[in-house]
Amino acid sequence: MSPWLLGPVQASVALLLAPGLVGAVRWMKARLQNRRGSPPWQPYLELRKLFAKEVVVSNNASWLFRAAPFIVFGSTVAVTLLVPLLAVPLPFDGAGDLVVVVYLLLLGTFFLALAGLDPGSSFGGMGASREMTVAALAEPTMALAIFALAWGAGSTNLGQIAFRTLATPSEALAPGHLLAFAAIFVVTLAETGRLPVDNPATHLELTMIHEAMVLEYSGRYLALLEWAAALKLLIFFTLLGNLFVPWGVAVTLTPGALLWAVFTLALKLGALGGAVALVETHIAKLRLFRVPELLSASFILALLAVTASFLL
Amino acid sequence: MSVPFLTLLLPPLLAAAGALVLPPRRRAAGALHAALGLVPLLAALRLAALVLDGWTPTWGPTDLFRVDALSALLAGCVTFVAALVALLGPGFGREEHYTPSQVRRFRVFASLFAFTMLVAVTANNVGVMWIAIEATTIASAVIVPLTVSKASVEASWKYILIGSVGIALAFVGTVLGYFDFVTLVGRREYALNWTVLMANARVLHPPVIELAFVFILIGYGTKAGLAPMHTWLPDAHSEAPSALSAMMSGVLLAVALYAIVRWRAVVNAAVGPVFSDRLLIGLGLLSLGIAALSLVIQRQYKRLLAYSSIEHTGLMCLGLALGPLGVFAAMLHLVNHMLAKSMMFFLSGRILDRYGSPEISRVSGLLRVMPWTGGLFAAGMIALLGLPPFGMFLSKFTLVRAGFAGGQGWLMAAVLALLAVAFVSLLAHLNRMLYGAAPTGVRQGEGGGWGVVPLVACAAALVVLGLAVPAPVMELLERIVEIAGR
Amino acid sequence: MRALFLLLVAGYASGAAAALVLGTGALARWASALGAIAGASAGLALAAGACVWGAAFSLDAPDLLGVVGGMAFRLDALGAVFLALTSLVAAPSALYGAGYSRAWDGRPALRQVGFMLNAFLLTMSLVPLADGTLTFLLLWEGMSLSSYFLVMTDADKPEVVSAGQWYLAMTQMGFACLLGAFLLLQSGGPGSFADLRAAADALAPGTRDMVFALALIGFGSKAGLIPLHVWLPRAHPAAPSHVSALMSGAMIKMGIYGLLRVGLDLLGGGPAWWGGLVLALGAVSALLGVLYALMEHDLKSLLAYHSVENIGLITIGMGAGLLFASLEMPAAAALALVAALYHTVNHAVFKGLLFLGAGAVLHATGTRDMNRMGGLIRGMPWTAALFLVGSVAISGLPPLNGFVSEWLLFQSLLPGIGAPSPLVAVLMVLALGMLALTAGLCAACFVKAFGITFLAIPRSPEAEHAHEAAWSMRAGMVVLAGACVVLSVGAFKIVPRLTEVVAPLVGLPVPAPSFSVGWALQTPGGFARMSPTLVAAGLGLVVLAAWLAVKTFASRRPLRVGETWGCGRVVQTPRMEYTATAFAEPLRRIFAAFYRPSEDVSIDFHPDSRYFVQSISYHSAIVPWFERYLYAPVIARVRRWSERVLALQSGSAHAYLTYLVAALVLLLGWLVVTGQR
Amino acid sequence: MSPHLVSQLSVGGATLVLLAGLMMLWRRGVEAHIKAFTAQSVALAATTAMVGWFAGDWQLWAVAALLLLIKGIGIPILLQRMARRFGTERELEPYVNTATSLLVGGLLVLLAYVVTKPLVSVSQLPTRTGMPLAMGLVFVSLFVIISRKKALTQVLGFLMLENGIALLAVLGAHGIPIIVEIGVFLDVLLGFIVMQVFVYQIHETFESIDVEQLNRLRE
Repeated sequence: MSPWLLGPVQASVALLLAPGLVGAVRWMKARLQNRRGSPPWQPYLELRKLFAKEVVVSNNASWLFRAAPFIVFGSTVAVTLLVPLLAVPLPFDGAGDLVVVVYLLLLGTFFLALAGLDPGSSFGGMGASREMTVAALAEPTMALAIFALAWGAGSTNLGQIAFRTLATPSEALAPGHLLAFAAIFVVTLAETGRLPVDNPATHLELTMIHEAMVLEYSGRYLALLEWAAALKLLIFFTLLGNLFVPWGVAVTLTPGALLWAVFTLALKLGALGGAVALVETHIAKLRLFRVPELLSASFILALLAVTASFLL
Repeated sequence: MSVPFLTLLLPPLLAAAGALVLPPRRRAAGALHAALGLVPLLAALRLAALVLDGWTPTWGPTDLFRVDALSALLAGCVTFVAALVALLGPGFGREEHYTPSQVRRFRVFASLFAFTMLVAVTANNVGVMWIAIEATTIASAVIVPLTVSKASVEASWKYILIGSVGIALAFVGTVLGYFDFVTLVGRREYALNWTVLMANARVLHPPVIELAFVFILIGYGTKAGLAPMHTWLPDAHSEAPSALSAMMSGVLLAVALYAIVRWRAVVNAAVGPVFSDRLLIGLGLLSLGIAALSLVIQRQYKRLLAYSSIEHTGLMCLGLALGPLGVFAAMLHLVNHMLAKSMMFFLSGRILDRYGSPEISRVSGLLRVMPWTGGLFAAGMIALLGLPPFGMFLSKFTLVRAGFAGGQGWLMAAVLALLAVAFVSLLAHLNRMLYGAAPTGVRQGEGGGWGVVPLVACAAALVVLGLAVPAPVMELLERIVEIAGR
Repeated sequence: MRALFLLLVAGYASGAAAALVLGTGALARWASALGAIAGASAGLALAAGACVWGAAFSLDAPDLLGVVGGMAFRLDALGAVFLALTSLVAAPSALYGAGYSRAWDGRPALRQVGFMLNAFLLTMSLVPLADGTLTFLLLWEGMSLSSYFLVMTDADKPEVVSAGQWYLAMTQMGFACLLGAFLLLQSGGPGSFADLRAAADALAPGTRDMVFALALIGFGSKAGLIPLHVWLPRAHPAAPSHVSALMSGAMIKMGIYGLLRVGLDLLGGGPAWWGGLVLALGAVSALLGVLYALMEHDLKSLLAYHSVENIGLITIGMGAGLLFASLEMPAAAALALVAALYHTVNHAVFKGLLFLGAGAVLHATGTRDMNRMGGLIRGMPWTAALFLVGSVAISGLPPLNGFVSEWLLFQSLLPGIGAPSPLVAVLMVLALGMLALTAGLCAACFVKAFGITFLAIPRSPEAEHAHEAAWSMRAGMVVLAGACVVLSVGAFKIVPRLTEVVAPLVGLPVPAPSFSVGWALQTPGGFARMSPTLVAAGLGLVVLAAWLAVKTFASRRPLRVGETWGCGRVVQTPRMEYTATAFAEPLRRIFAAFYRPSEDVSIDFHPDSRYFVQSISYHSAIVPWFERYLYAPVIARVRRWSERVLALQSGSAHAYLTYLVAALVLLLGWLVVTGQR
Repeated sequence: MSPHLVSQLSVGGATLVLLAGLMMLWRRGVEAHIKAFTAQSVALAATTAMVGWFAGDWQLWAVAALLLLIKGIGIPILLQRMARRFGTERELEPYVNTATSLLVGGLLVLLAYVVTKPLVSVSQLPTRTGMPLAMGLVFVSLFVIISRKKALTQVLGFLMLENGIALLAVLGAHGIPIIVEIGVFLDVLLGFIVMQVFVYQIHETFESIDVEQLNRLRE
């Protein structure tokens, strides 16, 4: 299979897996809380329903309200082309590196926040304000974590990082890598709106950040946004998985290697999803003004990661 | 050779006599006065042309009068401001509130004032120069209290007292200089001639000439408004009629500085520049400091301009001590300051007539009330602040350059800091007058419109000096550096 | 080339003359605008000539200002970049100005704006060409003075006058330092830059440091680096919008040009602490700039503080460049300087666009306060879309040019982490953290700026009836928005050009290593590759594909418009919306240690019962650190000295005479004492 | 006239002039001041005549005559008229009481001696010994102007200052060229007349000639 075909394949695999991942995490959390919970494939049904439903748009909203879902969804899908989902010699490795990934996600958050503000409801305003605050505070951690990784691997391009960790397994257990892993894990919780920062399950005004922005959406726009959110979760898990523990990622583009890559990817996503489910069942939601402490803790982790990576 | 001198010195006397005889209110008297004011300006230009052709015209017994480059420049300045005063002084503007007798008194003594300054500047004999400068104090003191009030009487008393005491000390210096010369060469009729003193300077005794220069510096420094002898200047300039303060601030300070430059040349020839430089830098920096800090809190705009004169005189005095390039910058600054300050005082005269109050807080919206006067006032402000395109930018730049070239880095740092303080305070005060809404009850419109035309000429001259100094002026300044710059 | 130079001068001069002569109507406005545009395009052509085709240009005019050695002009690669930048912002601003200055029709202020704008553009375009101390300083002062008059156009408002005074005072302080720096460097010799370069090597290290320190203060105050930035958030909002665009876009860049010219070209680099200091100042300016911007709810002062932030980013790049040059890492230094130059050009373009947008909003609604705007996207669709482009660009988000230069900045800091001395590494890591935080906060700030101003429900009648800007204003903005896209997509062509500009400064061989391979940018040693072209294309493709997919597969039921959901209350009023202050409230609370906010809430209850509230007024203010703890004490001390000196003028004649006699006695005493030896 | 005798006489004359100056510090009444000034002018004229006779220079004779005429007779008459006009005002306590004034006067004369040391060593003229006394008078008259509150007394102090300088010129260089001499006389006379006019004006506007009240112009 030619490398240029790998891009769309990776994108479609990601699109297929994402709702399942969210469903699986919800299902695992329910099981941990002794509830039956909805089946893992529930999100697929929701998406199908939403795509068919009628769209209701607020009279205050402008064209931006209708364009934002496409930009958010598009930027997240574009990221999947850059992230080493299945195979390492990525076709678009020259086009973008880890910094581009972070900033594409920030572009998505930017337009989501604007869309939240547009209908003019106080929920949207609150959600946008809090989302941008969290995103802004998460930026320095991501930057330092990237450079801790990049310094070890000699390049910020994701394919190169994964390839280097594959080539020298001892790198994986270097303190720099572990600290970077922890830092990015905390940022994942913050960015994808998981529990300690934001409660994905409820619509309670006080606690919701991500939900507040998509409150006004309905029909196919809501479907796109939900899908994009699920995709974002998948991307972060892939970063955690394939950059730090890249075994199982296909090195040659043979169908057998790719199938094996998909299987190992599913395994990793399951493991990380279980970890998140565990975290969410044991930790209550932090008050908004305690979130910066969490993020500064992750910043310190990233700082240590950078110092560890260039000291050793 | 006597014609240029006569056309230079006689007209002011004739003007004084004419003003005495003719009734001041009649237009003919005013026109005659103005005409007689312009003649010496042409004579001065003629003399400058002669000097540029290599002549140094002399006249009178034991060549009492001699015009070299320095004298020509100062004569030009004096006659220019005298012409302005003749044109714009009391007795012309429609909003005149001077009585005919006051106008007559002003014209007589203003002409005498101009005459004495011209004599001081063209006299070769140092004694006659002293007499002329003493006479300037007397002539100007009479018309400081033109409108008698408690403040103007007080100002005039302090002016005459401090001025006379200061000048007396200068005479002590002159006598000591003469004494030093006589003990070496014996009594000669032309002994007090500057040229003779310069020729025999190397022979003079250092301790005596240094003592003489201290007295000279304190004496003429009082007339030049150098600190700590400057205290009479703010009072005199703010209480005197604006035309007179323009003359005093513009040229009287320059004439006193001229005297110091003359004696400095003699002392440098005798003892070398180090002694006089140290004194000039000390006094210059002190004047700059006191004036700059005094500008910060000021309530009246004429006092503000007076302190600004002290600041610029201090700067010029400092410039003299920074080697040949410094003297060049100081002389250029002298011409620029004369133009800018006399223009500003004439404008403040018009503002005082229109707004009726000398307080800065009572004057606002000047650009709206009197657009031309306001515009020129703003131009004058920018010139005094030393911003391009006006001449002061160039002279300040050259002065600071001379300072750095002479290795006086830290001195120049102090000067720049003080100039910055003066800059901010002058800007703040004058901006409060230019902008904002016009107070109620103040008549809008320009009033005596053509009265502004000569001032526009001043501003234009400043711009010319700012962008490309004309060749003759350059030549004149270079000649001066040869005379006084060593 | 000489013809282009003369065309540049003639263009601006004719624009200025037209503004003066042709009265105060539309004719005058358009004539001066066309003159300015002609001058700007000549400038652009001149710069392109020097930058792209490498044609040298130099002109000596010894008779002009003969008294002090005459004026000299020379255009080299570094000057060409800044000339291009100035002209690139000048043309659209002038076009925009033609429409915008209709507000002054029939008033003398129009003449002042027209004349001063052309004078300002002329002096600013010639500053990068100056090749002698006096030429540079004269043009520098001319630029400051003409921009002062532009700031003072509507000077009947007292805060505009005080802004003007702050501005001119600060510029004058900066000029005094520059004067000191250049004259120390010249130390008596001739004034042309070539002589300065020769003299620089002979200078003692102490003097070189002094020259650099003075130049840093002088140029830093013009660029708006913390703590010399206080004039910027006062002067920019006070100036007409197209002037603020020029000041923010091009004028403060002259500070950067000056630092590069003196720091690298004339002095030829220096010890490591130069770069470290500049880097630290840049990082602090970036972070504090964005923090102050977050708290602003006046649109133009928000943009002004963002200028401080972006200047901070540029200075980080420059500081890193200086540091690497002193640590003998020429490739890394070149990359850092290329990043700085690229961000300078980018900032000129998108900040110009944002200020023009803010001007259009001010023109339409008559207010700058964001809490009284809202919903302008309906009344002003063009301006909203263009302001959005500017916001995305300034926040450094991918498809546009802001992202490219911020990516370069990130990558240029990276080699520093591996630098030999640990202090440099720590500095780089901290700068990196502050850079990332600044980028994040900048995105948050512009969500607030765009969202509160253009989206949701109009908060005041003026916002409701806002009308679209005139076509000339929109044309100006469209040009700049286009430039944003071109600068992003064409990055792989522009970066090599900038590298050629920077190479001689850091001592790289002339065929400098180009940091671009095919369509992608590549950092030295192949450390990181990114192709803005591909990212933009890919993003566009994917969004289009998503839109098509949804259009074909999803239901084609018509869109229904309904009421915004509000938990069942009756009507949606603007007071229920988030305001700018509310949006920034979480960040104010998080950074409370820095802001130290003071909030006072006054509630007046309904007369007959304490449980019903008639009105609540909420006012919060943050501590202006620099004004209160740096400038106020200095001013207070100068006033105290002044009072003490004025006590000398006590009014008593006897005291005055005592001063005179005391001076005499002191001098005589000094004479006698020195006489002894 | 042997040089020795001349130096004796010149020192004597200079001492007389200086003593008249010190009288101003000692006495308080205005009439006493005017009498002291007149005596001083006469002594000065005598000294000038003596030096003129010794140097055989007719110009000095003319100067002596002029001195006697103007400063000996003319100005005292005007001063008397002014004193009668303002004499009624009560006597004002000067800044410095008499004892300290005299002490300061003495110190100033000492300073004059130190300052004029190089002058005396340089000059060969027999009259050089009187020069420190002349310089002493200059300093004393400066002190008078500073310490006395009445405008009239300040004018007298100024006139004494002029006398001191004239004496210095005569003793140091046997007088300055005649043109300058006449000019100086003219200046002094005009200066005095203008000061007199101002004193009348001060009296008119302030109802007293106490310079203390002239402190309206501050800052």
